[in-house]
Formats: sequence, structure tokens, C-alpha cells
Amino acid sequence: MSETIHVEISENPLSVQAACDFVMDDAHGAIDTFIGAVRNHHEGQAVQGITYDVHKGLAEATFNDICLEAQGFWPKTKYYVSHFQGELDIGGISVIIAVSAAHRGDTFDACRYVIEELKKRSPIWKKEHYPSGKSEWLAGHSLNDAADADVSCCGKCGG
Amino acid sequence: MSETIHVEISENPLSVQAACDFVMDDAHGAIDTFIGAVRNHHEGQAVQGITYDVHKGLAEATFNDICLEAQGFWPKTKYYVSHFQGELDIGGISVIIAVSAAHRGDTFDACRYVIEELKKRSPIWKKEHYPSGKSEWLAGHSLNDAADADVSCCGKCGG
Amino acid sequence: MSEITIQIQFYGAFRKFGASQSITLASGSNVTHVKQALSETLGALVHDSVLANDNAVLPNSYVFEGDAVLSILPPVCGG
Amino acid sequence: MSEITIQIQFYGAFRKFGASQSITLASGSNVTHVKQALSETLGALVHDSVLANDNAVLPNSYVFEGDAVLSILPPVCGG
Repeated sequence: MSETIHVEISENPLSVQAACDFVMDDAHGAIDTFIGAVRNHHEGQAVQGITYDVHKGLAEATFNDICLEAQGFWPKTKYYVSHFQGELDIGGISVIIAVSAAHRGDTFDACRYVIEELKKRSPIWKKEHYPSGKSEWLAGHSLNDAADADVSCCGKCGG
Repeated sequence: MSETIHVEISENPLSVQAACDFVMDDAHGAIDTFIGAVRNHHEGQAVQGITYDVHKGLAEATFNDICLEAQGFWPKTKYYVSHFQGELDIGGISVIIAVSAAHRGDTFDACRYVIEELKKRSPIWKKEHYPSGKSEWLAGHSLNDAADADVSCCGKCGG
Repeated sequence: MSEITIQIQFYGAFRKFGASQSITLASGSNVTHVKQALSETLGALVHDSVLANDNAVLPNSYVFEGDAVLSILPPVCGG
Repeated sequence: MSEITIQIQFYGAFRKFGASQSITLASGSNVTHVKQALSETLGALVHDSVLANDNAVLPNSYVFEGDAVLSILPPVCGG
């Protein structure tokens, strides 16, 4: 059987074509991709760029967990998830997710699931850089829920 | 103001990179793309390829109408819609839609809207080719609703 | 009453009848009249189909005063 | 009671404290004890953070019997 999940943290520019090439499958008629890019504003403030800090091993394990869960909800789907680590200017690509399936409904739903879970659960942090020269780590989602749970009970703890 | 909608019927291979390049925008942090590909099966039957017949002028006008409607529902979004005309083997790309917005929710919702409307309303027809050597035009969505409406009343009639 | 010639271009399942067909009707005929005339040679699929010019699908009440080039569009399935 | 050394690697907002910090605790300490010790130098953000090894986030009741290398993960915001 060919691989159905590819996950990676990359310090090189991400490629939407590579994402699509991986999930292409003779039995699949639909691909949905989500691409995150650095915007020039955030909550009303001008932004010049973002630095992404990543716990690479745990992040890749979390991506893999999320894709496996998604394959439970949407069987026979394929996944490519790549997240950037390092500094990006405006327009730089921070994340690419591609999902393929026989039919389009599954691809939209599964791709949305992966990006929502990735944002809540992946050990990744953003530092925004402002025109003033200042920069700031953004607030985010606490992973405490995972730590409060028993080791073997939750499936959400990245283990 | 830069263009916010690009639509086309193409006889050349479609490019997801071109789609993303068009919708990229410094103010947009999210892109959702939908890609349709020729599957090796349809309703339990093996398929070898598909020929796409298109009324080019009307199809492009319909794509443009759909994108304008979507910009009404999801303001400040950008659209790239390209559909193939001609013969494709298994894995060939029949349609690429890319939508960008400041935030991801709009891109998923608007992209889904465009593909659903495109399938119901665009003057495009599929002829499936089977391993037996036979081929068949597929049944589809009648455009009669558009013709039943008054010329000026519906906004759905491609006019 | 004067006569007009309407050329109908074929797409999809109608391509088995060739690229197009011309019919002659009384001036003042509407889309419904054209479809009735076409159904004699093209069959029942005409009733699930619509007529269009290069800009829009034409409503059934749309009237032709002169010659025209139209397309007949069977049920669609793009994507 | 024997002592153990736990090295804590920093990410995100904790990087202002450097790349890592080592603390010494009694063997048998758990994640909650480690976080209490860390909060003295790293501040209140520790309470919204979790400890992880290279495979998983560790539950608060997870016990350390020997030396360990961990990471402290502040609230996340990838994507």
C-alpha cells in the first residue's frame, strides 16, 4: 500500500504543487488544499513579517495524529501537511495542507478539520515583527487540557 | 485596484500554482483551493478518461457571475477559476478553484460555494470513456430553472 | 408573415446529431416554439434543455424577430 | 532521597530566558512539581504551559525517577 499521510516541518519554501502531487490518487476525484500566508495586518496593527518557532519532533507527531484521526472520520482520504519554521516576510507561506478523497465533500471537511486542530494542538509559536522595529510573541491556545488528562485516555495529548 | 476575479476555460493543463499566485494578496492570510481530477471509477464502473465539452463564452460568463455573487456573500475575497476543455486521462485536472481572504473561514465557505454552483450552472458536459471502448455523455443538472425565470429577475440565468 | 432562420449549435449529448442544425420558423416565434420544433428531430432531451445565445440562457418567453444563432444546452455536469 | 536534574528547553515566549535551564529536584517529583519550580524564574506563563518530552505532552501526574530532558510549551498558535 502506498503512503497516505505525509507530514513535515520545513525550513525551505513550501510548495502547493508538491502537496497536490503527494495526495493525487487514481481513485480520488477531489483535492482540497489550505494555504496559510503572512498577512500585512493583525488585529488592526501593521505587520512586517513573522518568525515561526517549532518543536519539530512533537509537531510532526501531532500532525500525524491529527491526520490519523481524520482518516477515522473520513475513510480512504490522503493527507499532506507541511509547516514552515523560521522567518517569513509578507506573503510568505506558513502552512500547506492538502487532502484528497473520492468525492469533494470529504476533502473540504477533512482539510478544515486538520487546520483547526493543527492551530489548537501543534507546538508552534508566532513572533510578529512590526514596522516600529518591535516584535512580540502572540498569545495562543494552552495545551493544559492535554496535560490534565490521563496518559492513556484522551487521544488528544499528542502521545 | 488590482483584479479580484480571474476565470477561464483552458485547453492546456491547469496549474494550481498559477491559481494561488493570482489570489495571493498582502492583506490575505488564507487560500483555499479545490481541484477536480478524473477518477478511475464512477458509480461502480471503471473509467479510462473523460472528454469535457464546454460552451466557452457562456461558461466564462457563468464563472464570473458565481464569483461576483460570492464576493457579495464574502466581501474582499479573490477568485481564480479555471476549467479544462478537451480529453483527460485518469488523474488529469478538470477544474481548479482558488479563493483568498483575510481569514480562513471565508476561503473554505466561498470555495465550496463556487464549486457547487459551477457544477449546477455551468454549460459543461462530461463524456466518460470505458475500458470496453464505449463512451457515454453523463446525465446532469437541467438549466430549465434559469429559462423559466423572467429575463431580469433571477440573477441565476447567466445574464 | 415573414420567416426566420435559426441555427442551433449542439453540445454534449446532442453532438451525435452533428455540430448544428438550422430550422425555419415564423418571425415572432419564441423559445418554446423553437424547442417544440427541435424536439421532432432531437427527441425528448430537448425538454430538459435550454436555449442560449453567447451571453445568457434565454427565457422560454424570449421572442425572435429575425435570424439568430443559438445553442441548445442539455443538462450540465461540469467540475 | 536522591536528586535528579531536569533540563528544560525553551520555545516561543520563553526564549527570552535563553535556550534552556536546568533544575534539581527530588527523585519522584512529578510534572506539577517541575512547573512550580520553574514558575519562580519564568513567571505566571508557566501555569498556562505544559511539559513535553520528544514524543508527547506529559500529564501533570507524570513522575520522574531519573534525569530528563524536557521542553516547556507555552500556549500555541501555529498555522
